[in-house]
Amino acid sequence: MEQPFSLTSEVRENRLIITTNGYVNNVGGAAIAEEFQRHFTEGVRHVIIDLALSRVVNSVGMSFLIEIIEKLTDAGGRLVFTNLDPSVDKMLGIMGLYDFAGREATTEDALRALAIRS
Amino acid sequence: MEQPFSLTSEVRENRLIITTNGYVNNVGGAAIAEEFQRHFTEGVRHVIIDLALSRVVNSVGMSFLIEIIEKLTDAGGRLVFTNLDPSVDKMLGIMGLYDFAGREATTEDALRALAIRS
Amino acid sequence: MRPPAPKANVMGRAVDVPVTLKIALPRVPGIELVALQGLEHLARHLGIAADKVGEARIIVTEAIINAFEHSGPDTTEVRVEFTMTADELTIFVRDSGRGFDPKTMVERPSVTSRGMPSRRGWGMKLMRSLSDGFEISSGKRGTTITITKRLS
Amino acid sequence: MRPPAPKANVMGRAVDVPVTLKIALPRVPGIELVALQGLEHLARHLGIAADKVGEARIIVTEAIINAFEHSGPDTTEVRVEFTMTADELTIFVRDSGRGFDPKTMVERPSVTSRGMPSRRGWGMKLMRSLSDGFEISSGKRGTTITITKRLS
Ligand SMILES: Nc1ncnc2c1ncn2[C@@H]1O[C@H](COP(=O)(O)OP(=O)(O)O)[C@@H](O)[C@H]1O
Ligand SMILES: Nc1ncnc2c1ncn2[C@@H]1O[C@H](COP(=O)(O)OP(=O)(O)O)[C@@H](O)[C@H]1O
Repeated sequence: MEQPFSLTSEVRENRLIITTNGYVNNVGGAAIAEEFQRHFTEGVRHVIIDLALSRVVNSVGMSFLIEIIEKLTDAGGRLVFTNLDPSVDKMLGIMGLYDFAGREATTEDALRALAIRS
Repeated sequence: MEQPFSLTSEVRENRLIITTNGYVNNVGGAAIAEEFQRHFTEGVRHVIIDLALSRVVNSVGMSFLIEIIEKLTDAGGRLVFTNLDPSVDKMLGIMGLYDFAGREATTEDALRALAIRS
Repeated sequence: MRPPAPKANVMGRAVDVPVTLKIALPRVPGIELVALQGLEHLARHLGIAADKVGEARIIVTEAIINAFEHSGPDTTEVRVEFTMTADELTIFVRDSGRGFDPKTMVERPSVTSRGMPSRRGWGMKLMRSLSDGFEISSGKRGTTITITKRLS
Repeated sequence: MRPPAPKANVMGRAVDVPVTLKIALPRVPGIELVALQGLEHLARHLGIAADKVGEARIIVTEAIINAFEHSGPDTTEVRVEFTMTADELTIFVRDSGRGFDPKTMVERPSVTSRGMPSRRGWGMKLMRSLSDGFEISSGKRGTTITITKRLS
């Protein structure tokens, strides 16, 4: 079963990498948004969210990620999802998120994809 | 949640070490008994069962382990349990198994405890 | 609904006999994960493909969180029922809350005026998109949704 | 059964309001794991100590496997109910099988003639040893066991 939600984060090459573990529901989504906001305020504009250990997400949790996408888009930045479970990938597709956010197989791929951006 | 049952085994210093993963029910117990029997037939008399990844066991699964203890006791051998979840430890205690089988914190401890035996 | 011909067995299990799991969930954060665990256990037993299980997981999650979120604070229990064969899954999710009129429910736009995806209003759309049958019955005595999904 | 005084809250959760989870389990190998998952979810919500949860896990497992194993092959469903507060857990496990007479049930010797532990016959002993209240009601229409366990 999914674990109680937790996350770790790291800034590499001025990209914020958030790695989640467990269910991305309202609680998980809010925790991601808070971590994002802290770095966004400090000027980070490109964000990678690694969902490898979050096999279950819900639409309330995703609403927080959409808010992040809005803020990044307004600021000329970008969000890239990595290591998606196929069902989560499908969900984000139905929600139309890939018109505004990227997805890559791995975090290394995401860093490469974001390398051309300032 | 407990995984579907699986096990790995290794013979070190003529001791059979069985490491389980998942629920030790009738299926898990039978798999352990079969692995044991194969090595017992070949002459192994001291067995370590590492239950670190089996947090849930039931009394039907344990009946197979009691059978192993019977065979080893008759043959002058010994079974030692290692890495027990506290609840499993409690269960084996209630069933009186520690009068006939050992328990050690780790597999290394168990190998040391069995070292004096032939 | 199920085809009349007897099905091949998966590893000796009779995959054409439906199995049913019923759960009455209390209002406890994240309790839908327990229902998902039940779903996955049945699916593993019947040898269901991972992609189908993943899609069913989304449906079940959205249905349960809607029932707790929208039925009203007095709802202390949501009932969930899975009936599964190797071919088909039926999901019931029932609350005894305030109900709503699915016909007049304004399906919120799935994009905002700025062209971005809406933040909320995705549950129904996700459940519909990922299922093969979707029915809502709702009234003063609560809401029941019935979803079918082909698994083979 | 519960003490009348309101209890302290654990991280803002009202731990004195009982939460109830009900599950009707189909005859599927290992299905008791789903019930255990529910038990652990409630326990985490209420902040129950790990040793108590571990003991409850054994009780619940033994009760469910007995219901499927001994009630007869016609039993397709076993009903399980947990009611939990921070102080106490009540477990019901019910089958509608053949029943038995707990009074005349020969409690098998827990050691064999050779002094070794018996292979089988441990379920009742384990449930009794690890609980604070244990009642069986059994008859032609099935068996219900009701177990209470203090958690604090
Ligand atoms: N079980 C329910 N009880 C009452 N109203 C519901 C229920 N499920 C859905 N609804 C109504 O349908 C609307 C759309 O639901 P949904 O598509 O899941 O989006 P969201 O949950 O983000 O609002 C809800 O806002 C609510 O008004
Ligand atoms: N739900 C039940 N329905 C019918 N008989 C039962 C039930 N639970 C227990 N029994 C009877 O009680 C006996 C003792 O059970 P238990 O102590 O768990 O040992 P075991 O399951 O190894 O026989 C069983 O063998 C059975 O005869």
